[in-house]
Parts: sequence; C-alpha cells; structure tokens
Amino acid sequence: MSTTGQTTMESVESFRARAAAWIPEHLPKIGATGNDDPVTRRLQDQNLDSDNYLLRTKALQGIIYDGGFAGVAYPAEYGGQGLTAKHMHAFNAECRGYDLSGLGAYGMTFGMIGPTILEFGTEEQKERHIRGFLTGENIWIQFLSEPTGGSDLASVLTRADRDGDEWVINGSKIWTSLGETGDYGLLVARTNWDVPKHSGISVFMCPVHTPGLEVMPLRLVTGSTGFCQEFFTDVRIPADHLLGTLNDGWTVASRLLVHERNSVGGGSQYWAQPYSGTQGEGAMGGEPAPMEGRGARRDDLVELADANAKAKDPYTRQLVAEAYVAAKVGSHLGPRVAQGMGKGVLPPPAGSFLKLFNSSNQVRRSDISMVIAGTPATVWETDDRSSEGRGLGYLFRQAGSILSGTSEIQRNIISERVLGLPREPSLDSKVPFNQVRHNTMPTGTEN
Amino acid sequence: MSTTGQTTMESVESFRARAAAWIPEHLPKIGATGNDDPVTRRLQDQNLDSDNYLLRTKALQGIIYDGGFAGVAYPAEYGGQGLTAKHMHAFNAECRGYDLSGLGAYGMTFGMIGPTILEFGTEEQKERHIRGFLTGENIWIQFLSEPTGGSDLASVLTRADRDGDEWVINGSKIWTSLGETGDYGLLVARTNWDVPKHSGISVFMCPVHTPGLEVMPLRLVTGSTGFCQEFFTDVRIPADHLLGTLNDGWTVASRLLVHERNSVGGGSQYWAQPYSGTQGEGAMGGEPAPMEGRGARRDDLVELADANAKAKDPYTRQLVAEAYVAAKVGSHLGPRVAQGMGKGVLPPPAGSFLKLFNSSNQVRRSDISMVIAGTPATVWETDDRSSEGRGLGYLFRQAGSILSGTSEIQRNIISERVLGLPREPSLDSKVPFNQVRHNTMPTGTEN
Amino acid sequence: MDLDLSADQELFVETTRRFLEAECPIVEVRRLHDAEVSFERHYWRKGAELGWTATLVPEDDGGGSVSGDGLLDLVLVAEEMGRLVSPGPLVPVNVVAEAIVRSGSAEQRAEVLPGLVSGELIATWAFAEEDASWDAAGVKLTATEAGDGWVLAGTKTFVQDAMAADLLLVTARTGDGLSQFLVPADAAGVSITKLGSLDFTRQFGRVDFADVAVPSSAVVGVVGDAGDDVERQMQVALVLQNAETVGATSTVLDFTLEYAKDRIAFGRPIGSYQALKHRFADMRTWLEACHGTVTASAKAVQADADDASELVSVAKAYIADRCPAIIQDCVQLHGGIGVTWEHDLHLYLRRVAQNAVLYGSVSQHRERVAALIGM
Amino acid sequence: MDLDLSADQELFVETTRRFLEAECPIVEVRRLHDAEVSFERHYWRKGAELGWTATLVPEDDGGGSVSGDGLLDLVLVAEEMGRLVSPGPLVPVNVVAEAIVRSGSAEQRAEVLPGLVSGELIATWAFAEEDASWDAAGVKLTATEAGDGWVLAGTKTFVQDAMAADLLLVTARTGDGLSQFLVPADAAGVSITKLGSLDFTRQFGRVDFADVAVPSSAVVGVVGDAGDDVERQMQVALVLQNAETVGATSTVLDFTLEYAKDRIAFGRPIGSYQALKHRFADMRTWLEACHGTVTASAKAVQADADDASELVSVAKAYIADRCPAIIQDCVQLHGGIGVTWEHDLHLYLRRVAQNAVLYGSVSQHRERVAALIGM
Repeated sequence: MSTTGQTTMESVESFRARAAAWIPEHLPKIGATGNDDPVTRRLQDQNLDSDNYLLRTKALQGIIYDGGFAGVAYPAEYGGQGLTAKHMHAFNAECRGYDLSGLGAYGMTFGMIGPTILEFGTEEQKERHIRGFLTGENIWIQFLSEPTGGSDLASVLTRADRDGDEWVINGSKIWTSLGETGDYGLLVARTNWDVPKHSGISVFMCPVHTPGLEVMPLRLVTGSTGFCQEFFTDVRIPADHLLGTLNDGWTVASRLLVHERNSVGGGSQYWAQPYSGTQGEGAMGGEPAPMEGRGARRDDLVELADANAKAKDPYTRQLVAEAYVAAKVGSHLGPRVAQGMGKGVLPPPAGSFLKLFNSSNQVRRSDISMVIAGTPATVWETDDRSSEGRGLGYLFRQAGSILSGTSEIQRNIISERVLGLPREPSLDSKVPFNQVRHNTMPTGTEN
Repeated sequence: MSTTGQTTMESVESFRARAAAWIPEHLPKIGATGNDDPVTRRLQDQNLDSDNYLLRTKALQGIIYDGGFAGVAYPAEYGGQGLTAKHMHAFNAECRGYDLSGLGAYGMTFGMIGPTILEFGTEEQKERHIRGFLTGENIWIQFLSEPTGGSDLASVLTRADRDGDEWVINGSKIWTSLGETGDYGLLVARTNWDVPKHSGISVFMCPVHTPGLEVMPLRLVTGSTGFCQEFFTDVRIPADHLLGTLNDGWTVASRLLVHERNSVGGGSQYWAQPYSGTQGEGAMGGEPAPMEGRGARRDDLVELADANAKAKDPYTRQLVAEAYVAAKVGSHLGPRVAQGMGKGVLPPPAGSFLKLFNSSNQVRRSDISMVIAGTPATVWETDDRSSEGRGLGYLFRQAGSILSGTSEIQRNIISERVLGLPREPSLDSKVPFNQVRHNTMPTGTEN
Repeated sequence: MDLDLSADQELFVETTRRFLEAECPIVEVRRLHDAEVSFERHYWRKGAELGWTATLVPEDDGGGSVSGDGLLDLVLVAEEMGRLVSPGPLVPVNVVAEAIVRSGSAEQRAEVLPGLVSGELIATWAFAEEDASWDAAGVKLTATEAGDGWVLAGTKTFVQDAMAADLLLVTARTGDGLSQFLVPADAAGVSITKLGSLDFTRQFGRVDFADVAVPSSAVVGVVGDAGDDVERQMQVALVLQNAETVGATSTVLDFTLEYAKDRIAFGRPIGSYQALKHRFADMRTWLEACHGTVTASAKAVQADADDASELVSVAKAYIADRCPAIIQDCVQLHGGIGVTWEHDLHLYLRRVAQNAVLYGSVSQHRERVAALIGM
Repeated sequence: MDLDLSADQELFVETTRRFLEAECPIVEVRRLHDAEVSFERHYWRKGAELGWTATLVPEDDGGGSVSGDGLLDLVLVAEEMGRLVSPGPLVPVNVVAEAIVRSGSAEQRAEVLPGLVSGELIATWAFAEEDASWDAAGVKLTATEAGDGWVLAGTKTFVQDAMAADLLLVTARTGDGLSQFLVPADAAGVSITKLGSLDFTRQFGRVDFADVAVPSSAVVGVVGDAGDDVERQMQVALVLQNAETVGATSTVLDFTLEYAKDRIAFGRPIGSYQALKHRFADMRTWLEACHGTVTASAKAVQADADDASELVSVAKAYIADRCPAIIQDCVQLHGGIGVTWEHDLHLYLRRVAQNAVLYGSVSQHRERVAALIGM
C-alpha cells in the first residue's frame, strides 16, 4: 500500500504503548458507572447510553478517530493510520476490559465494504467515503440478496435504468443485516439485460435514507426480527455513485464476497472486532481468545440435563457428550483451517469447511436439546424463558445452514474447488439474461 | 392369455383340493425321515438328499411337473397349467409343511426369465425352453451386470460378433446369482457399436456349460462367495439363440427388469416361492406369512443386549428399540406399497421405496449391533461364530444398498419417476456408443 | 392415509376437507393466533356436525361412524386437520368420549356424551404432570376418599384446551392403582393457568387441584383399576396425533416439492439438482413408511389387538423421529424464506414438533417398545 | 497430519513412507494374511532403525526423537502406517516403552528399553478383560503379595500381539488400587490363546494367568498407585490409534475420490453427480476435523496438559464415529467392487472398525467425556 509522505512506520510496540496510554482516558470501561468512570460520565452527559445505542456507537468510533486509532491499516490519505493488521490487533488487545461491543456494527463497513471501495473507488469516492466511515458518521450495509435469487447471487432482478444524470432503481433486496442502522448501502443491480447474467450487473453506492427506499424489518419464524427487506421504487441515485465499471459489477461483488470471507474468517487486515466481554468462543485468527479453564463454563446441555434430573441417565450422557465432542472438535477445526490456508496447504475455499461443520453442529445440538428437554420445550410456563427459547431456537434451527451461503452452496464449493470434482453444468452463464429461466420478482410481500 | 383348446378353467378351490390330495403322496415333509415318510425314503433311495441338493431340487421340480402342478400360470401348450396366479398361490399354500425351500433356485427362471421368453421368444424357442425349465431340467441365470458397467446397465461392453451361423462372445459378466448352478444364461451383449448405447444391444440365450465360458466364484469381503464372475473368450452361440430382435435387446432387458421387480416385489403371476419353514418375514404379496405371535421370536438385538448384560442399559434400550421400530415399520411398508401399486395410487417405481428403506435399515442395524457388541465384534474367541459373523456382517454392511440396484439408483428412480423431478441430463443416450465416455474392460481380474 | 377406503369414507374425508378449506384456511389460523383464540366454538360445532366427535360413540349414545370402525374414520379427520394445521380439541374430546363409552357409568354417558357429540361440551384429559413422563408412574396427583366422595390434590399440566374445557377427565393415584374422575372445570379448588405453546394454534393449561371435592359419581371406571383405561386413552390419543402429524408432513413435502420444481437457481429448477432430488427421495420413502405405520397401528387399536400398545409406540417412535426431520429439511430446501414468519412452513413445524413430544417423545416410546419386546 | 511440521519432521515422515511403500505395500500385507503371520521381525527391526520405537525414550536410554516432542513425531509414523494398513506392534511397544520410561526402575529401563528401541524385544500391554470395559473398573486380575514377590491370577484378553510378545505389561488389581507388572511371556503359568481378528493384519491373544509368580522387581511404578500410569498409557495408545485411523481413512477418501473422477456412469464421471459430490464434501469436512482433533489431543498429551484426558476422549469419540462411516460410504461409492475381497477397501475398513473399539468405543469415550465435563 502506498504511504506517500510517511517516514518509517511506527513499531507495533510503540503503537501499543500509545494506545495503552490513550485508551483509559477516552474509552468507557465495561460495567463502569458515571460515578467511578469519567469517560462513562461524559457519555452519559451527552445521553449516549444504552437507550441511544446507535448514537453512542457512532460517538465512540468518532472518539477513536479523533484519537488517531481509527482504521489502523487504512491509508493515511483517507483518514486511516497507514499501519498494519498487527498494529490493529495490538490496539484491539489493549481494548480488553472496555465496552466497545457496539462497534460490531462497523464490521461489515470496515472489513468488507471499505476494502472494496479502496479497490474499485475513484479517488474522489475514496476521499469521501473512507473517511466518512472512519469518523463514525456512516455505517454501510449491503443490498445484495434478493427474494428471487436465493443462493444464485448473480441472478439479480433489481434494475438500474439510466435517466439523465441519474440511475433509477426498482426492485427488492432481502436478508440485509443492520438494515435499520445503515446510512449507505452497496447495491448490486442489473444494468444490461441483453448479456449473460454475470455481464450486466453494476454496483452502486446508495444512500439508505432516500425517497422511494422502504426498509422493513423481516419477521422471522421465532417472531423476532434481525434482518430487513427493502423495496426500491424509482429510487434515484446520482450517476457518480457507480462503484467500478458499468456492467462489470460482478467483479466488484465477487471481491466483496472475498473480503466477506476474510473478514468473517478473521483474516481481514482492515477489521477485527475489538475484544469485548461479550465476545464468544471460536473466533478465528486475530488475537486468540484466552483458553478457558476446565469447567470454567459448563456446557448448556449439561445444565439442561441437570435441570431435568437426567445427568446420570446413560442415554442423556451419550447425547450431551456427542454435542460437546462436536463443539470441541469444531473449536480445533477453525485454527487448523486458518493454518492450512495460511500455509497454502488448503485452498481459500476450504473456509467452507467451517461454515458447514459448525452449522451442522448447531442443527444436531438443537435436536439434542429438544430430546433432553422433552415436553416443556413445546409447552412452557410463561415465565420460563429458557424453555421458550429452546423451542423457538428449534424452529430457527436451519438458519445457520441457510443464511450467508447455504450448506448446499458450501458443499458445491468444497466438492468443486477443494476436491476438484466436475462443476455442475451451468445453463445460464452464457445466455443473455432475458432469455434465461429465472424467478420473477414478486409485486410485494404477502404481509 | 390364450388357452386354445381348453374348456372352462378349473376353479381355484377345485385345484386346491386336487393339490391337497396329491401333495402328501409326492412331496417330502419338513423334518421327515426315511422311516416315517415314504416320499422322503424314495428320495433318499435315489441319493437325493442334502448332499445332492441341486439334483434333489431338480428332481422335486420334475415330480411337480409330472404331477401337473408346475408352471401353474404358464400356458398349457408349453407345459404349464394354463391357470392363474390365484391357483398358484393356492398350490403354494397347500405346500406348507413340505420341504421345498430348494425351489428358490427356480425363482429367477420362473419369475423373470420365463416371462421374458414368453414375451419375446419365437414359437420354437418357447416350445423348447419353457418346458425345459418347467420339467426342472434347466435352471436359468442372468448375464447382465459387467465389471465396467455398475449401475449403468446399458453401457454393455461384452461383445457379440457374427461369424457365419454363430455369434462369438467376448467379455465379462459379474454379480451373477446362482452362477455355479445355472444351465442357461440370458446374456446381454453389444452387437452394434456405431449407434447410441441403448440401440446396439442384443439378448442371447447362452448355455452355461460351453467352451470358452469360465465361471468363477466371486470372493467377497467376508471371505465367502455367493456370486460369480464369468469370462467369455470366443464363446460361440448358434445364431438362433438370439432372443427378440437384433439390436433391440434393451427392450428385452428392460422387460426382464420389470419382471424382476414384479417377482421380487411379490407381484408376479408366474412365480411365488412355495411356503417353506425357512421363509423369512416381510415377503410381499402372495399368501401372507402368518402373523407371528408376540414374543414368538425375539429380536436378535435383544438377545445380543442380554448376552452383553446391557438389556437394562437405557442407551442400549434406545438403540435396540430404534432398530426394532424401523424393522416393524418396514414390515408394514411392504404391504402398503403393494396395495398402493395394486390400486394404482402408487406408480410401479414406488417399489424402490422398499429396497431403499430396507437396505438403509440393514445399515443402521449393523451399526447398532456393533455398538452393543463392542470389542468382541472385532476380536473374538475362535469358537465364537456369532461375534465373527457380526464383524464380517459389518464389512458387508453396504451390500444391500449396492447389489440389485444401488440406493443411488433407487433415489433417482423415486425422485424422477415417482416425484416427477427433472431427470439427470444424459450425456450418452443420443451419441454412438463408440464415441461415448465409458469405462474400459479390464483384461482380467487382479486375483 | 389408508389406501383401502370405502366410498363412504372417501366422502367423509372429502366433506371434512372442503369444510376446513372453506372455514379454516391458514389465514384464519393466523388470525386466531393474532386474536389469541385457540378455536372458535361455532367452528367446532360445525366440525361436530360433520362427525368429528361422533365416531367413537355408539349410535345408541347419539354417535356413529361411517365405516363402523370409528377410530379408522377419525384417523381420516386427524390427517385432514394436519394438512391445514387446523385448530380444535380433536384429540382431547375424542379421548374423553372414548373413555366414557368404555368405562363411564350410565349417568355419565347420558350427561356427557350428547354434549361432546354435538360439540357443545368440551372435555379434555388431564394426565401428565410436571415430570412429563406421560406414564402411569408419573401420576402423583392423589384422590383420597372422603365421606361420600373424593378429594383431589395435586397438579396436572400440559393439558390441551384446559381453558376452553367444561369438563376434565383427571387421572389420579389412589394407593397403588390409578383412578379416573370427571371434574367440572369450574369446580371449587380447580385453578387453571395458561401456558406458552410452541404451536400457537393450540392452548394449554396447568391445572392445580387444591383439595377439590368430587362426589363418587365422578369416578370413571373402577377405582384403583384404571390402568387399562389409561393405556387405551393413550393409544387413541397417539393414533390421532400420529395421523395428524403425517397429514401435516405430507402437505409440507408436497408444497416443498412444488417449490423445488418452480424455483430457479443458476438457470434451472432447484429440484433438478441431484443432491436435492436424493433428499426428496429419502423423505418420500420415509413418509410412505409413516403412512404405513399409522394405518397398521390404527387397525390394531381399532381391533383392540394384543400388539396395539406396541404398534402405537412403534408408530410414534418412528413418526416423531422422521416427520420433524422431514419438515426441517423442507425448511432448508426453501432457503431463507423458510425461516420467515410470512411463510406457512413454521406453522407446520410448530404443530409437528409439539406432537413429537406430547403423549411421549421418541425416546419415551422407544423405552416403551424396549419394555414390550422383553428388555 | 499436523500442518506445522519442521523440516526434520518432514524428512522423518518421508523416510517412513518410503520404507513402507517399498517394504510393506498392500500386496505384502495380503501375503502376511495368507501366511498367517502378524508381522515379520526383520521388518519391525528396520522400522525401529527408522525411529518408530525410540521417540518416547530419552536419549540417555538409547532413544530420541527428531523434534524433541516424541509423541508428536510418533503420530506421524502412526498416520503413515494407517495409510498402508501396515502391520507391527507400534501401539503396544510404544505404550510399554513410555510406561517404563515414566515409572520403571533403573533395572527395568536398562533391561527393557534397549531391546524395545532396537526392535529386538517385543512388549505388549495386557489391560482389558472379558468385559471389554477398557477402564480401571474392568481390571479384575489380582496380584497378591507372596513372600518376596507377587502372584498374578486372572485373565487378560484383546491383547495385541500377545503371541509375538516377549514381555507383557500387566495391569492388576491390588486391593483398592491398581499395580503394574512386567511379566515374561514365557513365565510359568502364563498361557496365551490366539483369538480371531477382524483386522487380519493384526493378531490378538487371550492371556491366562494361572497363579503366575513374579519377583518384586517386576513391579512397574508404585504398588497400588498405578492409576495415573494407566491413564497415561491409555492416552498414548489412543493418540497413536487415532492418528492411524485418520491416516487410513484419508487414504481411502483419496482413492475413492480418484475413482469417482475416473469411473463413468451414463457417459460422465460418477464424481460429477451432485448427490455424490455433496457426500464427498461432507466427508472431506469431517476428515479435516479429524485431523484437527488428532493434533490438538496429541499436543495436549505431549504437554501432559490438564485437559489431555478430555481431548483424547473427544478425539476418539469423534474419529471412531466418523471414520468408519466415511469408509463405509466409500464402499457404497465404489459399488459392487467395494464389497469384493479383491479390492483393498476392506483392509482399511477392518483396521478402522477395529480401532474404533479397541481402547474403548465411541459410547465408552462419550461416557468418559460426560464424566469429565461434570455430569
């Protein structure tokens, strides 16, 4: 990366020391109150508490930017620090004990969309948008999946039609994470219908709060939400919001997916979640999570078996151990795959091992918990949130095997790109898209 | 069926009465000795005992033929009785208590090959060959599968080349049941290589004991045999041994497979195994096997659990019950599928449900028996045949899911022909066979 | 569904199906949920007119069935109700009706059966307790003789339609044996608490009995000897439940198959992908096996055959294992839409997952089978 | 295989692989079977020269390992031996060597280790008894103090290479505790009976001890306090066994994959059928997980970490569940040829199926895990 105008790079240790000195003065401690922590008091004074979680998160990112620690590996000319992933991990490690869990909202922005803009953006776009998120002002999201598309991401039906200096967008996107939080969305739309499907797609930078764009929370089987669906009705975007080359958007989108894989897999140089008390086990790469002491946290299923007085039942013991074994094996698979890819022994698509393995484990674990819980997982005392959660969790059992790439797609990837088995015959990649069989866009949801 | 020259057909009850009168005088009782049963003594006097099982079987069929009860539904002009399946089942039911289990060797002959000869044979061929097996003289087998063909039965590489008044056969067949017992084989061979694969096949009636035809028992993973492989080296067959039209053998072979399905499924009008004491549960159609009293025979796995002092172990109980449940459900699936096909609610390919279901049960049951048995299923006292059998059975676990149509083929059949899902694209059915990718015939076995 | 139906039975099925499609389509089921209503009384009375509550009751008592085999007829209704995840106390009312027919006094028959048959009266069976063992050993609620009557003390739970019920058939412990009592839901000392339910087309209650006094005329059958009655009630409940589960699963597999034929990915229907085709083939095979075991077990219970207990548990252990698995794979085959509220899949999954554990789970029925086959 | 090997380790693997491919290819394994020979002594001595018996023995005792982490080096050998279903007492000899190094007396070290390291001496561990529980509770054979020594009475079975062994490490019960003894295989009162074995590249024996007298110098470690030694021996055995199983399974999956790419059905390679592709993808994923858990558990045992017991049982419970399943599906993918004697598949299946139960089965190790996680 070019670091024009910089002198020699600051060492990781020097950077770490600066961070260690700065953090206690500027970031809120976990569990602190306004009485014992001036930073927390300052945030409270500005009403930046859990009731204003999004504003608080943006303010925290702003503080980090002002302190000179935002976008550690982003180029300095766009507001970053021009340093390396090692520096970033050092900063994050120093953040242990501080309440930055809200910054997860920037994960997609920093880890996936930022790098894509760096790669494909014009100088002007980079100037504007990279700094725009490093300061905390804009959270970015992706307008990628469509209700008609499913696993076939290139079968985009959302259309962008040129009208003077603007593009007019019509269509629908779905499964958008942070749909109600985002300020800008990276939008994939079809701009040419007379060429094969991968050749008529373009990518736009689309403001979320704009006329004609309706963002609706998507209600899930559990009754709760967590993703959004968007409806675009004659949404107008300035022509200069095109990212990359017109009709070459599949290239842009493919790189976006690579950055997604890196970021989710822990291999992004641009983003890693600062350590926080709420972070789960099994994160790959970055700073390793501390080894949990034996018995430090008991497996949920052990608790469940205890609560049901089944901990001594041999059948229950087999089931709990099976789930525990699978989880433990999974916790060793992550580092192994990361190591294999790092050493070039495993190709990048081997990342699909993890998604497939862990989502299968989720399925089996949900089943086992239902077996142990029995009737109360489907009929519960109204104050028994744990049983209710178990039952609803069972309804949502497949989500991990569907969202962000179905298990079927993972199996295709592994068999074709890791094992070298013949690819599925593609019936649509060489034919003009308007002659291809595809699903038709619904006129609206059936809600 | 034409019954030229016959007057009105004998009623089932009259036929049954005749059979009931004839049988005790002519057929050997189960468990009888020469001292208490004259029929058994007669057979012993001719050395037709278990040491000469094949000769005894042929002699028994001869006795039935001479008695006028052979080939009940076969046309009278070829030596049959010109009656119906109902008559056949009546005769078989009357045979209860008599030792006719050896007649199973004629199942393929009567149920599959006979009907095919009836359909495609010339008058002369029918005259000669139908009577030839009704009298017990000839047992027929199928030369169908090839080492190179697997599930793709039409990719026949065994060749038949015309030379004057003869066909010259070269190639190999495998997985032949009764290979060492058969007198004639129905042989599928390629007679034209310049047309698509289904269009260049012919079917021949091939004597088994003929120069150049080597029948070798096939050694299985268990160390035992049970099937044969045959090697054809310039085997010469008279031209008039062609069955059906030259190059239209796929039609003949397809009908053969239909008759196989009917016969195995219990729906053949030409063949049902006479009731014998050794017959297992779960036979479909024909006379229903008597309902077993509760607890009449305990599940093998219950015995195994008892023997391992695990009958009170909750985990073992779950496993045994799982296997028992699957077997019991399977025993109800057979009659249901037969009924559904009989009523036209299920299409004939629904027969694949049974093969798929029962072979999957076998796999799971083998696994469960290994779990319960533990170490002794892999290291045993040399006189412990039961443990040895369990271990070897595990090695052979997949056989039921492979032989006579793999589970993969059953799943194709069900998904395409029962559920109407799109067929797999066929890359070879429209192209001359010599231009198609196929496996190459090995020069011999690697033994 | 049994493949050997009489013309009368086919008409019976057809009538029920048309009624449900017209009066209680899925949008209506969703409306009931939003309104927190378990089922509408007028809907239930109409169902009763169609025969849903009459088939286990002799004609002399105002009942009657189309085939003479009342349970086999009722299986057809249960399967149809599964197809549309229909609401209503089919299992509870029929279990109680059958119990009264079998062991009720003349007074009980006269007082209770007409109302159940007409659909005016709702009754339910209060059997399971907190340990959810669904067996005789789990019955801890006590009935103690007191003067001319009995006093019930204890707690029943997982009681379907307890809030809607007029009458409760309560299984109680009397010394070493079990006894059953018919208790009005508004009897003094009875209090009913609504529970949460995964299947929101149904409502369940916990029923606390604080020294509830009932007269001796409330006893159903013989005091201390209700074991066989309870077993029979369990069999009837399971046969109907299994049929309903299979009906629901069959519908899901059907519409998923249609979806797979229509839905395009990479230029061709997803149903053309062999990996999916093979899963459909397995599921279709299992479903046929489910139908077979429902029919076999229903016939055994209808005939009161020696192996009825075993076949009912075999059916439950198989169906409650396979059917939820089939529906979950159908969710997977639908992709994202399959985990949204908007799609009907979850209504079926809720029903089938709940049926899988009510009246005993897979592992509980495997355990029962193990005991029955001599382990 | 661990992905983080040193250059020395890679050379070590390569040497072993080349030796096995040259000296003991599968045809040789089949020849041994026909000749009813478990392994040839000269083959074993050559293996010993390559380091197969030295890595757990300190340099002072004549051993040594390439990396300093002897068990991790030995895992590499075990995996290679799995790849060719190689014969030889790798597990028994190394378990005994490790036990002597850990708890043997100076005399025992001097007398036994040089022979084990050179391959001249064969030792095996006699642990399991008829109940095949593979745990301390299953040890019923008694050692009773008598004069200056001990008398052993009882029966050990499932003892690998008992017939070939010169020395037996016998785990015995002494009161409440366990004690271990080194017993010459030809000691008076020891009789060895050959057993049948699913894996015919191995031989096993039952060993009867009819009041076998041994001197006190035969005690290994502390009388009555051998529990930790036994646990450690079990860990070493399991790590090596698991590595071998994964090596064998990896080979089978590799050649099955090649077969699927070459074998044509209906005009295209069977590996182009999606249903098969997806099964390969699952199997490949499980296999990677198997490698990961072997490495993690081996490192824990090497480091004598607190969670070594748990990780070893986790690995065994996972590997012994998945690997036989993978090989059986490879049999299925091969079709008919996969169930013939002629094909090598069954040699691997025999090895892996046997490893799945020796030193404890899936269910036994799940039970161990359950206990370790506080159930």
